[in-house]
Amino acid sequence: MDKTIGSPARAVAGIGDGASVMIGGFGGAGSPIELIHALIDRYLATGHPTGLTVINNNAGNGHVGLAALIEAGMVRKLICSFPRSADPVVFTELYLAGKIELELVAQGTLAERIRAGGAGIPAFYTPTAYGTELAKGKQIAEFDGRPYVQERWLKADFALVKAHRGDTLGNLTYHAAARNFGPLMCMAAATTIVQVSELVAPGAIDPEAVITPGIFVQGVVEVPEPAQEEVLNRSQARYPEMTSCA
Amino acid sequence: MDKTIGSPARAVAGIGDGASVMIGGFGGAGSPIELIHALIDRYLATGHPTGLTVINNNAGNGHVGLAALIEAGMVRKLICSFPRSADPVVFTELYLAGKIELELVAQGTLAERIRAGGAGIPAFYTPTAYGTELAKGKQIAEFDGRPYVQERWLKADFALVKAHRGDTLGNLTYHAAARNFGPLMCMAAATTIVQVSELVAPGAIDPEAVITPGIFVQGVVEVPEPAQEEVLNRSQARYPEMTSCA
Amino acid sequence: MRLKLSSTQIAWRAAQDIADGAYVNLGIGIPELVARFQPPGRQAIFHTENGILNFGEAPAAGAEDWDLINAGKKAVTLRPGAAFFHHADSFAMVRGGHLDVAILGAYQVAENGDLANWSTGPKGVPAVGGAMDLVHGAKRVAVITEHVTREGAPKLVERCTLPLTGVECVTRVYTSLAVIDIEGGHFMLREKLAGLSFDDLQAQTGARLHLAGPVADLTVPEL
Amino acid sequence: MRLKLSSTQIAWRAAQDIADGAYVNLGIGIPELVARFQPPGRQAIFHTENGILNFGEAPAAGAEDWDLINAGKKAVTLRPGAAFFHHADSFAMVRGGHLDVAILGAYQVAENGDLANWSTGPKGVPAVGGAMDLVHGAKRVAVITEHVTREGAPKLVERCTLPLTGVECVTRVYTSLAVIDIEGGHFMLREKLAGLSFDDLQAQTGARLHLAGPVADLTVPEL
Repeated sequence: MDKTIGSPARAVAGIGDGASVMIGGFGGAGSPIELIHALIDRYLATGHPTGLTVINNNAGNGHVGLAALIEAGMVRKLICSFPRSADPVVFTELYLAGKIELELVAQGTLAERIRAGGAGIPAFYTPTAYGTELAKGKQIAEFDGRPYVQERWLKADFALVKAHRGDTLGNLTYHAAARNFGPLMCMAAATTIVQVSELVAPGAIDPEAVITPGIFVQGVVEVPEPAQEEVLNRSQARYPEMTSCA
Repeated sequence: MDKTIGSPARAVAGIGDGASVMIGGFGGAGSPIELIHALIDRYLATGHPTGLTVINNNAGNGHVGLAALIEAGMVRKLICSFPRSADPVVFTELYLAGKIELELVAQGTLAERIRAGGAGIPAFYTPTAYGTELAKGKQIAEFDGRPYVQERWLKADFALVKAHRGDTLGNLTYHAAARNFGPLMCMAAATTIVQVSELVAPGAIDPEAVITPGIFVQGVVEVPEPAQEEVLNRSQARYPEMTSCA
Repeated sequence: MRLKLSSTQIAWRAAQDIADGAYVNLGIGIPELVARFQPPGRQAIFHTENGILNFGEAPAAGAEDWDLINAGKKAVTLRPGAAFFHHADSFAMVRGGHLDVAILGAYQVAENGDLANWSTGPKGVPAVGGAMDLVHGAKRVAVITEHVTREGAPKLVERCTLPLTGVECVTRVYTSLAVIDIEGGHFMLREKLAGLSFDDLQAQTGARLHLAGPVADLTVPEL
Repeated sequence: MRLKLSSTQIAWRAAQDIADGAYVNLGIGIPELVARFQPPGRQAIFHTENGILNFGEAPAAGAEDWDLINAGKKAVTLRPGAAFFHHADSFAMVRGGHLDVAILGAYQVAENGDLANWSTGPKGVPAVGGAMDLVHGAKRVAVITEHVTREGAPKLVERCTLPLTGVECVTRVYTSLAVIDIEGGHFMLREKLAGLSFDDLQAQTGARLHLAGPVADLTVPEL
């Protein structure tokens, strides 16, 4: 069995209108730029997919990657913890115009909800957000004399994740703090597509060093020397010029 | 800051009567034999600690390690998923005589309860054990049309864990399937004591390869060439002869 | 015309239904034999709940690493592309629905898919291990079992009388006499030994066997 | 006699309370400055919620690895003994009670320990990040803040009027004028600038300041 996919374009070909899509990354670290741009390419060529629900920690920065996806008008709803950035103009304008929906989730709760989705835990309790606006409408329960908020799992149809090395079975390692939400999103999506800087044969990754075991991954596409969102933004890149490797 | 402790005897010196103690290992893989034997040494010398609640996947095997701890009469209650082994005579006799209490927990639920204890999640829902004897008295809730059992976190006063390499800050790696419950128990105990085969300086473990970050570890003791429970049992070792390295 | 299949032959039959690349957890004991009989050209990836994906056969005697064991505490080896992980991640794979197949043994299976395989009653020391987790989450939960107990009592029943492992979780049963699916609260007979009449099989089964189309012969090689 | 401390000086004062070997999370902005002022002989271990323990100072300009950043998206370096982990493990450290200290900024702090620091109201784009998690779990949650707003309104109040980040979570407040503990629903004054009278300080504080023993002078170096 070989989970390799030949190009970012083919890797994202199955994402349909209205799909929920987890996108890895915290700020620019771990953002799968080439997969996102391949998705925009497809939308510009075919009009699909649209009406996406995107789960990411942020709301994009500048005019590449997630920001470009939002700018293209493909995103109906964003689930995130921190929709601010150095250059948040794309999301901010759409949000203030009421053209994009926002579900704000505390960062740790977002991470735990995604893990719960991947681990078959439909709900859990957390102290986070108790007594705040973000707990409104949620069930409160007391354990050992302290109040907690019930939170539900979060799953998605797809996950788009950037890893460092991957083998053809989908075993992954990450680079530094680009790991962030990647291993969790791989667990929580029905179809997880990962771009790796280096694709290797099974056995090339030490079993002790595997961060995401291949069982959580459905497709792997090699993108050597991938773009880095922060670097792109510092050079003021914009999506159409910054072509994907599709 | 240096978390190194000079000997297993000193490492377990703070464990008092009635303490709850998580002990790593799945069968013989990952069982911290030297820490356990140091604890028995202390009990035989001082009469303490006694009345322990032990959390482990199993109930010991033969007459070394956890089985010897039970045989010494130090354990009041065992929380585990599978109290059977090739040679379960120690636990079996005490249990059938009503001299040790057993809380039986499904293995995945045991793991998740320990993780929850470490992660500040007081309760979660799982499909495991729904409709079975092990769900008796537990709250049932329905999510998306399916019934789930509410399970509570599990914490302990101490964790005794065997790792492979450790640095003086408590960062750990494990060996093969000896990893099992170790990383979870490190998270869930107020005081986590780890025996490592090799103690190294900070920086000697690749930050990408750390399995347990040092924040979860309070004490590290080097035990070069540690005993392996399965190997001991195959040579029919018994605790008093199999001396600890204290 | 054989009287019944051996455990090894039941395991062989179960192995024929496992797709190439499937993620599979095999219960301790007879289900473990399934790994030996993967059809040519297919390679499943085996999961053991104590923290390994893609483990392989037992090592040569004397070459064991007793930290490299499966859930049955037997020494194993690794295949290329293996991974280690801790117990919570391992059971995230189980309960999160990431396994394609889990194959377990059984004391009793009921026509609604209930499974009893962990306790024969209040005597002795109870032990559950990972069975209650494994019956939830795997996309397909199958059972390998003798069709009747040593005393001749049916193991496929209307309602389990022994303590349950899981509720409505089993979807296919491979027995020493037949292959039976569980659908809509019924035992659906798919295959039976050629020399065995439907009535004979029904007589050894504790709940009604249903038919939906022709019943194939259950054929396995000598093993 | 200074009128008030600079942000850098408040950060210096907060740094004096951090023990050697403490695990510390510093909020984005002013709290980040605390890392610069660890007293000689002490070395805290800094946690950033995006998945690093034991990170160090910023790299030289041009030497940044933009995958090696802190929660404020600033490039950092690693110290010996650093570790990477994913977001769920990172917040397990936070909510599981493993951090010794979290230091955050504030819009308002109430005398019962309530904190408001994430939203100034319904206008604009709301963003919460990890603040709501950080106020739970750390053994000590401290705040660094100006004593009053730019307009002169108290930031230490009886009850927060802005949307809450957390309930009864703050235990110590370092302001531009004073160091105040929160105990039993009261602001307990511990230190104040030497040139400032108690009455002057009380006049700039939106809830009653309590005394328990002598009040020390809040002294900091020129920075």
